Amino acid sequence: PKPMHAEKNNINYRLKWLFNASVAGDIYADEKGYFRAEGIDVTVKEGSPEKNAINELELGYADFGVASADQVIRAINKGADVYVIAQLFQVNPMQWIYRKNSDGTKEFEIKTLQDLKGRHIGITFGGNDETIMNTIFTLGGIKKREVRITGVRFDFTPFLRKKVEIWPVYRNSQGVILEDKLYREGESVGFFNPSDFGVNFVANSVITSGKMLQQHPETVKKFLNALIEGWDAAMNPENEAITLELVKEKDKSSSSDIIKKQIFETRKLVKPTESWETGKINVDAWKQTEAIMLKEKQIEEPVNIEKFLK
Amino acid sequence: MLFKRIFQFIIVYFTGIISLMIIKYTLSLSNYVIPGLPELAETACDHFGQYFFDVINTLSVTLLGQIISIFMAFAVGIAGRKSSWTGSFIKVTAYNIQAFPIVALAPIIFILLGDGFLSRLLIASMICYFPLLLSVLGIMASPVKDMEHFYLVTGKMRWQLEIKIRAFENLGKLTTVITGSATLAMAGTIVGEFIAANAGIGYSIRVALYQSDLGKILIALLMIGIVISIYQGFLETVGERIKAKWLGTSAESTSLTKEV
Amino acid sequence: MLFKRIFQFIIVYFTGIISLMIIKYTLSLSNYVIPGLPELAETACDHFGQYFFDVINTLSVTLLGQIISIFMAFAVGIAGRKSSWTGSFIKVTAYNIQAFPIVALAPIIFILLGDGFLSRLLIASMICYFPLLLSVLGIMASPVKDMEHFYLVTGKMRWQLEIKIRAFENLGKLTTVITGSATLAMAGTIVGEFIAANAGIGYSIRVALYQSDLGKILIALLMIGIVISIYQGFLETVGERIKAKWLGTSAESTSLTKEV
Amino acid sequence: MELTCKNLQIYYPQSNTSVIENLSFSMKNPGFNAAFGPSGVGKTTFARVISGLQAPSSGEIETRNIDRILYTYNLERIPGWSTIKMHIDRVTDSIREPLKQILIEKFAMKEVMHLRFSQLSMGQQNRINLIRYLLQDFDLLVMDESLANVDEKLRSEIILTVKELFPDKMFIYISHHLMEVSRFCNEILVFANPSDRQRYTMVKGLDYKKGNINKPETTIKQLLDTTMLEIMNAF
Amino acid sequence: MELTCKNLQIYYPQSNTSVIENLSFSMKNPGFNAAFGPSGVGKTTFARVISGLQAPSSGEIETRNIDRILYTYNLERIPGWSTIKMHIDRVTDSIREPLKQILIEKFAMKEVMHLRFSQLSMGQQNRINLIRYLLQDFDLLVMDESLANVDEKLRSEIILTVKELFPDKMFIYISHHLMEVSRFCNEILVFANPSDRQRYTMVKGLDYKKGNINKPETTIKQLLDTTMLEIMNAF
Ligand SMILES: Nc1ncnc2c1ncn2[C@@H]1O[C@H](COP(=O)(O)OP(=O)(O)OP(=O)(O)O)[C@@H](O)[C@H]1O
Ligand SMILES: Nc1ncnc2c1ncn2[C@@H]1O[C@H](COP(=O)(O)OP(=O)(O)OP(=O)(O)O)[C@@H](O)[C@H]1O
Ligand SMILES: Cc1ncc(C[n+]2csc(CCO)c2C)c(N)n1
Ligand SMILES: [Mg+2]
Ligand SMILES: [Mg+2]
Repeated sequence: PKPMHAEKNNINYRLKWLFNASVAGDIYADEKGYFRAEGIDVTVKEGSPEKNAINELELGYADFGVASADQVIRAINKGADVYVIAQLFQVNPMQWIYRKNSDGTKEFEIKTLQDLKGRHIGITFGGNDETIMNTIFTLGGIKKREVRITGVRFDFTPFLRKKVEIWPVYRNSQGVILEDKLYREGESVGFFNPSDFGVNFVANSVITSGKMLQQHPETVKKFLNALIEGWDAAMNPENEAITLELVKEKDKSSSSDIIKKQIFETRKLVKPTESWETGKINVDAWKQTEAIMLKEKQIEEPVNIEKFLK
Repeated sequence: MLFKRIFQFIIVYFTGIISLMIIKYTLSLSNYVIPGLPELAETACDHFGQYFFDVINTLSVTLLGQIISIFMAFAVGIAGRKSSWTGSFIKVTAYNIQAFPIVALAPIIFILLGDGFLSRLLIASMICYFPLLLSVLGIMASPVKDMEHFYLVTGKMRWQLEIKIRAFENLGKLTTVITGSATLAMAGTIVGEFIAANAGIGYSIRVALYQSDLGKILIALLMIGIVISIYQGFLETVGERIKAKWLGTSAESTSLTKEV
Repeated sequence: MLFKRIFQFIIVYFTGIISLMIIKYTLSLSNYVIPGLPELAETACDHFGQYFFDVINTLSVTLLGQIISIFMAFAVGIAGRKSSWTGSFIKVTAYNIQAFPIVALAPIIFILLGDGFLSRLLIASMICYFPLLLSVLGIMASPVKDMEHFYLVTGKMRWQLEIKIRAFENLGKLTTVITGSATLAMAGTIVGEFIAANAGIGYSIRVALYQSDLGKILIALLMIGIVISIYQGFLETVGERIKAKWLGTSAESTSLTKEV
Repeated sequence: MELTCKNLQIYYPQSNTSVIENLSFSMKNPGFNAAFGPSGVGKTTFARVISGLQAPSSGEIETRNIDRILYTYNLERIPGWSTIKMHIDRVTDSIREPLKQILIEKFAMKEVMHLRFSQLSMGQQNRINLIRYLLQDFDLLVMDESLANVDEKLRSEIILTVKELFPDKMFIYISHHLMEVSRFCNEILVFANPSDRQRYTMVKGLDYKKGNINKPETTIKQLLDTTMLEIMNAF
Repeated sequence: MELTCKNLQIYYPQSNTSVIENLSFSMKNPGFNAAFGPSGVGKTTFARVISGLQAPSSGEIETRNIDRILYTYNLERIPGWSTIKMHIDRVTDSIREPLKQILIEKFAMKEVMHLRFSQLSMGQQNRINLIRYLLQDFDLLVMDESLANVDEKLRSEIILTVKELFPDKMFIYISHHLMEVSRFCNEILVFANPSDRQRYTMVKGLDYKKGNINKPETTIKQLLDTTMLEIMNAF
């Protein structure tokens, strides 16, 4: 069909997670009127594990959304009309928390992959942390029987009760909360970050449909401008007080202290360096992600993901 | 009556809290596994108001969900009461839809209905409706021969009458089940909110869970318990009124002719 | 009988699939949102065996869970049948525990029981038990005056007898409810697995859900439906046997004295 | 109008003997007939079979000019959600309104029509149940101990009223009152216990109607005694 | 042994008039007594009140040497999970085993003891229910139409048997059979309709026992007629 180049004004934007500091930029852009300034009317909708932005794009419930790279690649593999227009997190927030003094005396830290051996590790079966950890195991030459693996649910009790030593968390949300809780009880924690070991599995990215790109390229541009502007502003340390207030408004049940720390951690994921261009798509990381998924048999054939990165 | 209910709930609740505390102190678990009483009190102060309104929000959906499931249960129960092929087909359909856990159906529900109020309502109704259906089916499928005989032999039996007779003869059972199903509707709404909503106490519980904050969950449970006690007390009163009206006895008259 | 059940389920299932396909093709959705028939067939071939064993695994927990909840429901229903303070206290306790959605109780369950089989079983039982309780309570709380009179006035009434009489008079209702509760026990187990286990079909559904693989979910639902049809058919047969035995009628005799 | 049974045979699988054994009889013309016999002999079973509620084991039932057969028994209940007055009103065609008034009056139910069924005495329950059947379309009404819990005086009154109001209907009245059956019924099918040689006998009753109690008292007594004796011999 | 009521008053809120109005009477000594009266007059209500199942609105009930009062009525059912034989066995003390055998025999229930309650005819249900009450400990047994669905011959037989086997118990027999009540009962409390001047009359019955049917037939007839007339006048 002929491109229409028409404006689309009522826009739904489906996030991947609940309103909290990990979506600070999205909230910022919305609340500070950046979308309105671009002349578009955007409704930012909260996400959750059960919601799937890619489905919503296709069904027309959403026009933009946030999805993780594995979701995107799997969807493309199955013929979904999805394009990536920005990569929010340069570093995957999916990391593993552990106690540094887990056995009470000896300081423990994961410095090399070999340190994982003999440890009790939590994995969300079917989740992308499983794929990532499997890649780590392959990389470190660790056999499945050299570690103990436990399936993970959404609650942390097994970790809190020291049943499981190394537990997957979103570094910038639950990671902060857990770190804080344990710190209060006099325990210090470390985080195992796969990207420190060369595994760059891409996480949250902004997506839209091919149809949208074709029919409303202007709208896409405006949306992206406003969004990146929002994230830039939210991540700017000078705006910390404003960001904090905006997030607190949406996430009433977290204390300011926690939110402040979450913003700090989020900033490290969005802007690994001071000069990093916010939202930049790391094509190599995407290719690596695709390669990992292919190897882990998550997809049957290559999708050439680079073609879907705009 | 109502106060008795709330009082009984409070006893249950605090027994639960005390057991948790005993577990906490005997296993010497830290505050992040099971919060101590001071932490609990603090959480209560901070979130009491918010959770109260959340529960009220949930209750509004519960109400609607329960009404819908009562209608659904009666519709299916009535349609499925005969042992004919259609009857058993309706039953099988009703059973099978339920056999699929909501969590598995949720993606399909979202695909068809999008998120928001409708999905939340649907999930609530589905969880509440099936147990109701079971009871309604049980009641609707048992003939009351000594009452139905006349209508059958004189050709006056219509399905509405059959249902009325069976419902009437099992009025006590039905009111118990409907009152009890309030709890199910509440649980269903909360599950729905947990999965699909961005409001209500279920949503707040999910947030608390993501934060691994047992204290908040315990306070939320307290609020749920109190509100549901009140709601159920209300339903019970209504049930008694209806019973008294249908049976033609007033509270006064039953006490006068009471069995000794 | 059994084949009829399975056949009816298959009809329901394929009606569902066809509706999904109609949605898929009218909205021209990709295979990611709703898999096409070839993809479904492929998924079926790949995972049929695995899911079958998963469902059997789930069924084993279901069985145990159902037995436990039947016992619990009868115990509480019997203990709570009187309108005394204790009776109503037991009822309130039973109600309130249910009002808390399993998902909110889950952390507490895990703290107390650890994860694994026991939690899975407990969650299954809790979900199955409450609807059962409702019915049992309704039945146990209604006196059968014309039968109980003799035992009451002669001082021969014991609680076991009272229960036996009420159960006997409501045998049809009870078997309907117990058979129907198989579905609930299954759903409960699946929810439990979804939350807590690393085995069973609920676990497989969770994995499929993480991968947004509706195809796998649909195949899992098919397996669940078939297995539960068989299980329920089995329960129904057992129920008929028990009924025939208790009522002292054989299939043969009822057909000879049948109403025309 | 005719009801004929040929070689009727009914047995229950739990029983070793037949309840009804090779019963053949015929009742002709409208009127107040009876089935009489000791308790447990099979009257209810017989009544349900001829009313089509239960299938006979073998044998035939033939009717001529009898299209609607109703069976009523003394344990029936009327739903309790409204007063019996409302129930009776609902199931009565408006053309039978006058008949309804007469029945309520004659059955001495006027005072209690505002009550619910469960609030009635047993005899009142009997009567209201019979009233609603009498207000229906029927050719043959089988009354299985329908007046068992009503006092004798009122029962006679009721029977006479029914006979007067429904001269062209057939009734089969099942009762354990020998004198009443002898006095008011026309054809009496007497059931005897299986041990007797002849299990079924048809006895002619006095068939009293409201008009004809003008014979001298002693004649009546004698006639009655003869009939009762005849029945007791068949019994 | 004595049962006395003083100014007993019972009303139902739905009724405009009292069911029992200022009833005072006394029954002394063991024996087979009766409550008799038209349907709906309040016999069942009265029986339930003196049995302690229902509270009177006012008035007093006094008993002397009567500790256990049992009330039984014709609509009771026996659970269906086993045969009536097993039920009767379960509720009977072993010392009453011989009595049980006699009752089953005399009540003509021997043939059907292998059936379940729901498989019995109405009269059989009446009889088995009465049997189980007779096998219990009691001083006063109130039988509310307990034999309503049994045939007359067997009923007489049963009443005579009961009188013979339980000479030192008190019975209050409620029945609509005027002749039977007159013949077999001792003290008969006759209830009249509220419109009558005198609502309650105590009439002396013939109190027949198994032994004393040795008076000439005509004397008996005459005596019976007198008693029946007396009752009908009170009625
Ligand atoms: N629960 C009730 N509410 C109102 N009225 C009632 C109730 N129970 C009984 N009555 C009335 O009280 C009166 C007496 O009833 P009762 O059953 O005692 O009569 P009865 O003498 O036993 O009659 P029958 O011989 O017909 O059994 C009846 O007119 C009846 O309608
Ligand atoms: N379902 C059944 N199974 C076995 N036997 C039965 C069944 N129903 C009835 N009977 C037997 O059949 C016989 C006749 O029963 P029926 O009820 O017809 O007697 P009836 O003449 O009406 O007696 P009554 O005057 O006591 O009511 C009885 O001996 C009874 O035990
Ligand atoms: C958390 C939670 N989920 C479900 C129920 C109750 N329930 C009744 S039927 C059914 C099956 C639907 O999957 C469920 C789950 C509950 N009480 N708590
Ligand atoms: Mg009979
Ligand atoms: Mg009575």
